[in-house]
Amino acid sequence: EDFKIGLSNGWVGSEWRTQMIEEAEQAAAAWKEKGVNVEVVAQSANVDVPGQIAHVRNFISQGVDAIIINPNSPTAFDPVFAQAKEAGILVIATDAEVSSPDALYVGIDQKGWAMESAKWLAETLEGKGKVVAINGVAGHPANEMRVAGYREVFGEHEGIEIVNEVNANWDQAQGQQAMQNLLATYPDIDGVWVQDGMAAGAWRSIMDADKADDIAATGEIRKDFIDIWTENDLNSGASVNPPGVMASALNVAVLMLQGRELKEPATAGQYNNAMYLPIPFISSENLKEVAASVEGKPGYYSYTSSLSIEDTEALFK
Amino acid sequence: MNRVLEIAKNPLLIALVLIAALLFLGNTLSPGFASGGQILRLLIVAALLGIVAAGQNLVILGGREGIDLSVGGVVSLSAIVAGNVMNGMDGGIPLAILACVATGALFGLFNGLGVTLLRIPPLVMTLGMLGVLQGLLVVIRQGIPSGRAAPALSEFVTRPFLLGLPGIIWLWIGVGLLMAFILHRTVFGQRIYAIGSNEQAAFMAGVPVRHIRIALFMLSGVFAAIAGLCLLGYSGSSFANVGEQYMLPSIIAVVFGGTPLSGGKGGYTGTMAGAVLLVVLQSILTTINIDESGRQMVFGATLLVLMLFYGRGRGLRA
Amino acid sequence: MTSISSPTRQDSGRFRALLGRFPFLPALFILAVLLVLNGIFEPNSLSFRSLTGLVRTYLALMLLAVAQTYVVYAADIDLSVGAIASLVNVTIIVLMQHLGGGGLSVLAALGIGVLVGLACGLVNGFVVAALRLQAIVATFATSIFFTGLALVILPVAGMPAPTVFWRTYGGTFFGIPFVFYAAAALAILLYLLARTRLATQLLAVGDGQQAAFQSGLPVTAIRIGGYALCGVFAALAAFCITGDTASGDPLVGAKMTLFSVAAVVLGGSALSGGFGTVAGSVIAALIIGLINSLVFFAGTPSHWQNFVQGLAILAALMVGVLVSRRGRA
Amino acid sequence: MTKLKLSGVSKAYGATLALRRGDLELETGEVHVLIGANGSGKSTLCKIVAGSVRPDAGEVLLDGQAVTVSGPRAAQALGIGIFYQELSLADHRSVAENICLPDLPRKNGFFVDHEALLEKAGRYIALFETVAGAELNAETTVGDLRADQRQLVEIMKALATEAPILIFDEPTSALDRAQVDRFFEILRDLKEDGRSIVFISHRMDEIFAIGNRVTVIRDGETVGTEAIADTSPEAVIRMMVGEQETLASPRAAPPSHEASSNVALAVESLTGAGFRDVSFAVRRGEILGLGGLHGQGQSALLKALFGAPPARAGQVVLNGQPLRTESPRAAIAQGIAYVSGDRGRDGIISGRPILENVTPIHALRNRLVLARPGPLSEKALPALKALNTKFAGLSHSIGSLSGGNQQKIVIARWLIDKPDILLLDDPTKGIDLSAKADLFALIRRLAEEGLAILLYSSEDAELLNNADRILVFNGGAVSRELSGAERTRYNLYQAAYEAA
Ligand SMILES: Nc1ncnc2c1ncn2[C@@H]1O[C@H](COP(=O)(O)OP(=O)(O)OP(=O)(O)O)[C@@H](O)[C@H]1O
Ligand SMILES: Nc1ncnc2c1ncn2[C@@H]1O[C@H](COP(=O)(O)OP(=O)(O)OP(=O)(O)O)[C@@H](O)[C@H]1O
Ligand SMILES: [Mg+2]
Ligand SMILES: [Mg+2]
Repeated sequence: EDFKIGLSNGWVGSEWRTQMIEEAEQAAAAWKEKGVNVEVVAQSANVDVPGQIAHVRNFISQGVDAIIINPNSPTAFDPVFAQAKEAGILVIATDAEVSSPDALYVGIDQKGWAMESAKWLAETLEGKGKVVAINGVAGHPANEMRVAGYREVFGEHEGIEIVNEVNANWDQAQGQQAMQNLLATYPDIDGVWVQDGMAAGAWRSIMDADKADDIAATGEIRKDFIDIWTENDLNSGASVNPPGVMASALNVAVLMLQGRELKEPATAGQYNNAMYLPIPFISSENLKEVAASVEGKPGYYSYTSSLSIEDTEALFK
Repeated sequence: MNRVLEIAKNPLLIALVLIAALLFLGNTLSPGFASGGQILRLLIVAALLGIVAAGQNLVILGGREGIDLSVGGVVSLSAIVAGNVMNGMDGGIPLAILACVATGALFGLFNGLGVTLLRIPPLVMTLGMLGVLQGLLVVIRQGIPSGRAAPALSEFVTRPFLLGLPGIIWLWIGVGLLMAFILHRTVFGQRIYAIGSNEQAAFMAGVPVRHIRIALFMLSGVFAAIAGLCLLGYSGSSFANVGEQYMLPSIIAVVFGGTPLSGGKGGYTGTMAGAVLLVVLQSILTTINIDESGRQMVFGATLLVLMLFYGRGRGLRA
Repeated sequence: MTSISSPTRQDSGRFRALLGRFPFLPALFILAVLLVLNGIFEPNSLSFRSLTGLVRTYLALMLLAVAQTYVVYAADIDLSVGAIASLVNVTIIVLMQHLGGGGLSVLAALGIGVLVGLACGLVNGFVVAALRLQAIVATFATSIFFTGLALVILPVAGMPAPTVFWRTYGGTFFGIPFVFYAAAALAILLYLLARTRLATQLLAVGDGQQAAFQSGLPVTAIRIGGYALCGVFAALAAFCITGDTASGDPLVGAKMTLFSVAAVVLGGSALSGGFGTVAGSVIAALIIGLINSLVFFAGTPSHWQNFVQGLAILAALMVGVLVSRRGRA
Repeated sequence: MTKLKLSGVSKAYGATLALRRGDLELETGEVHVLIGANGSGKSTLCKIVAGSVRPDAGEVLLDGQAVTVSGPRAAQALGIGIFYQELSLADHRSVAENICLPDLPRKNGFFVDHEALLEKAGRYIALFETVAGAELNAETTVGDLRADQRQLVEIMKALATEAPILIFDEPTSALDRAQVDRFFEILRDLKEDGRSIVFISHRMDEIFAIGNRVTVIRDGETVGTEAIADTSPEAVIRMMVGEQETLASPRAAPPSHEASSNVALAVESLTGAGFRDVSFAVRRGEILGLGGLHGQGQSALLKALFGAPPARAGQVVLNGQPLRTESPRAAIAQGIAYVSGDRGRDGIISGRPILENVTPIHALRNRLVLARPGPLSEKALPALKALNTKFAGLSHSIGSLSGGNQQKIVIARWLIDKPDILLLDDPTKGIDLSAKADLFALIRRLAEEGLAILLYSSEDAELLNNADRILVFNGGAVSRELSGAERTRYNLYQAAYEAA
């Protein structure tokens, strides 16, 4: 069997994205042993939304069997996905959900992802305290889902007060600056909810201010942060959005192309087209194992996990 | 009266007054904002921006619509190169500095050659170069061992170094003195102003116009690269697009410092104040608890209002 | 007054004259080459459907490039076009939703969308021309403001467009896709605009503000006019984005601003003002799109793609500048 | 009948009082000449009338009515048209569009009426058909035109306003004799027509050829008005300079330097853009004049010797050594100096201190790295003094000086380290009469000190009075050499017009 699968990534501004593509390419190679030839063609560059729509159109022109996309917008692809479907192409979105009924989402639940770490924070603070949040890009769907997630959790805890929420655009240095400003104006905060690479920045400011012992804050999954976490024994916890999600999506795609059917149809999420993958969690309890698993990797390497071919097959009839 | 007006129009003075006013406002809105430690930390952030803006300032002074949009890319690239070279070890710092300076100078040279030999407008050349740099970042990130800053570098940037001030602030003061010396006490500086205000006349007076313009772009690259190195020290590890946030702010700092984008006029002292002003403004906005949409609207509007104080274009009717 | 001239100089003189009249010729040539190369690497990319898709996707950037061109005519620049497009995009989406999504509500929303674009253009014109702030920094500031406004109107990307709207944009009438009608209408509109007094006056202002003022031109009003035109075309671009994406996104246009500037240059217009054509910008928008696809079709490994695209666009920009300069040097 | 009356008009730019008390009475149907030294405020006065400068005080009466000219548009509405000294053309627009720019003919409200545009422009282009050169037609892009043609377009643009009051601020500075003659014919017609015309020129012959009355401005103040018929050039000059000094009378034929046959610069078959096959030699102490009509290669030759841009073929020998002229920088290093008449473009570094404007050549020739104001001032002051430059302080911006004094700064920069060869490319363009006299005295002194000097001037009198020999250029080549007693206006014209 031969399948041609197109991978589209519309932003190369983070190492997580490049790792995502690499893992997907490795997953494709793994199918060879099963006697399935999976050829991947990837488009990965900084583009705007129309530019990524063009990615999809290019795949249609090439006549791929499936498209796996990490979309720059949740809703903008509805018309072009409809065209892909007309052309008989399977479309799977990963990392960010899409509204199109013609596509499937295979990835983590961003809201659930935020809720996990928010729960950890709330529990660590024993249900009370002042908390600040440092978010990604305002208006970005993944960011807004995450915001909704932590707000829901903190809302359930009477004693937790969100004193300020700021945006640092998923930029580590901006996260560090934002934290610095927040520490100056709210010297008595107890917890910080911060996402992704910004967590490393925020922690740096916390440590600079010698408050590492007084503040609990969420963390992230890059190796260089995990090292710092281990070395300094930080009071942190991190939900994992593994870059392997695209690899998982690829495995799902191949099985679907083979004509297999899911045991449970993908109907989760706000658009009823999602199949959620498990969200690993890193806390002091399993930090050692995590650190061991990323040993020897470069600093930008993110702790990852993905569905193996066997795991994936288990989801199918 | 006239003299008073003249002094009141001094961009440096305007910036200093505005900074004081903003600090006061910030402290009123959120007590603790203007504490000594916080001001020092703001200065660290301003120093990073200010060092990038030094190069930007030179390129803008050189006229012919000089502008360098590629600084952000160079900052990112240099942070990654530096992280890669020093790899978390103090011993690697000298080599990392060399590597950064070389990287910055190289891309500055490309910009300079495009602008002078091919006469591509700087905005276009450096915008194109930014695209190339962003692509290059993706390429070279494949398989680099690590991006950790050396401990000494981080200490230098974030910890008190001399008289309670972190090393990076001393570095920035040094950059300020160097810039003042270059611009006001060297023939090179006079030539920068000369090509900025009348390139043709400068050429006829034997000024090596191209060489100087190339040198300006190279200096811009070098300053951006040094900032990238310091940014690595600030954030501890290098990561993609770390410098993206410096592109337009570095230009605004220059404008707030009283150097018009048309070149040939202005200096660096104002730019330093402009950088501080911008950083203080941004940090006040972070600490005020409003929606991001509100913050952006206030930020945009405030920038516009502040610009009214600075070098508005002359009226058409004299 | 005998003029010294040799045959070769006359040839290059004719070439220059041709370029002076049609500064977009080099861009057109690059476009043709890119189309051929795309066709070689992926024959399907020249199919009618693919070409339709290309126009459908890049009509927005074409319009945005046109918008940028009018301000560049007068030696100004607008770094807020992308933000204006985003703002109009969310405004019309929200309006269409609120008004029920019928045909009439769509038209009403579009009308208001144009007005929003116009208003943004007037704000830019006011701060740049009337308040005399420097265009690059002032429009950067307004872009931040407009983005904030867009976030107020639609805090998170989403909210679908009414079906009638995007089905029309993506649809086919009498066998011809809608976007080709739109492109034809655009061509006529641009042709007419090129003959207006405003176009000539913008170019004259771009040649020298002081001279234009002393000639008795209402320079401030003309520059504001350029920004207003820019705002309106940014709104039209937003319609195309909305048509192609069928949804609202407060950040959708952000990345398009710098591409619009690149397109203007690539199309042979001078950033220093006074010289250029909108046709060149339109062609250049397609070139940017085709470069991106070519890099992919040519089989570039994924982590090299951004770099190769960056190099190709830089090279195209250089060619655009170098060749167009011969037309007016 | 008084058409326009200005009384007590004043204008200050920052600390510079450009115009203290401008008075002017313009009659219907006259050509009223305005004359005054550089920086005396003529252009400022004109711009006030034309609305592009806002006066600080004073009154403007039009047909006896007090009016406020709130801007150039308002001026046009009031019937005032102007030719700007520094021109107001859009380089990338066509001649026709430029001529009609103030009021583009409209069609259907928004559109340019192309036929009407061409028709209207055509009328004005036709006026200068015989003298403008074939390239100048309605569709030509203005940027492709020569300086004199551009000046003609600006004239057409002023005429096209059809305004009852027309102001011409040095409209003839780049025109050749034939063009000036044609322009004067047109002015006479306009006068017949009952238009009121203000005319500014630094050329005395022109003033007496066309003017009805003359108003003299000195240091921003109107000194007086005389009927041309009742006055003489000497009287006008006396009014211009005041009582302080009497002008040196034009020098009689200068002494010849045949004796010192010490060749400084020898040019052999030099060919470049705008000139071809030029050969000559200049001796130390000699002033070699370059004459002829405009744009016949004189400026291009001088620029080529200076390396901006270098010639394409031929040889130049300086003091027995081949001269490398790849760039001005190289030329300067080898002892060549070049003064351009176009100081705004080639000379002054605007917005910078006077000191920086005087010292760039010194810094270059001495390979200075540091710019120390003290030592540099010591070098600059004597050079400035030699030219009687008026300035308040070395740290003041060069923009605070009048045009003539700016030009002196540009010349002074070559006097700190003496060059071997001085190339003067119409150095007195726009310089007032007394400054001119000073300048030529200095040039002669420099020659006597052993410099070889090449002088191109657009004013015949200047050449005839100051050059020891004159090479007459025609069509890019030297058509004749005049020396000794041959140097007469008649010979000059004859050689210049021979083939043209
Ligand atoms: N022929 C010319 N006439 C007028 N201006 C010129 C000419 N050639 C160049 N210029 C102007 O001067 C600028 C610089 O010229 P050029 O590059 O030759 O100097 P340079 O190479 O730096 O000097 P050098 O070779 O002495 O070191 C050009 O960009 C242009 O604006
Ligand atoms: N825009 C300006 N800014 C500052 N000073 C100016 C400006 N325009 C003119 N001046 C000054 O005003 C004075 C009068 O200038 P003006 O141009 O009216 O002289 P002019 O009589 O036309 O001289 P010229 O014969 O050289 O053309 C000069 O000292 C000049 O330096
Ligand atoms: Mg004048
Ligand atoms: Mg003059």
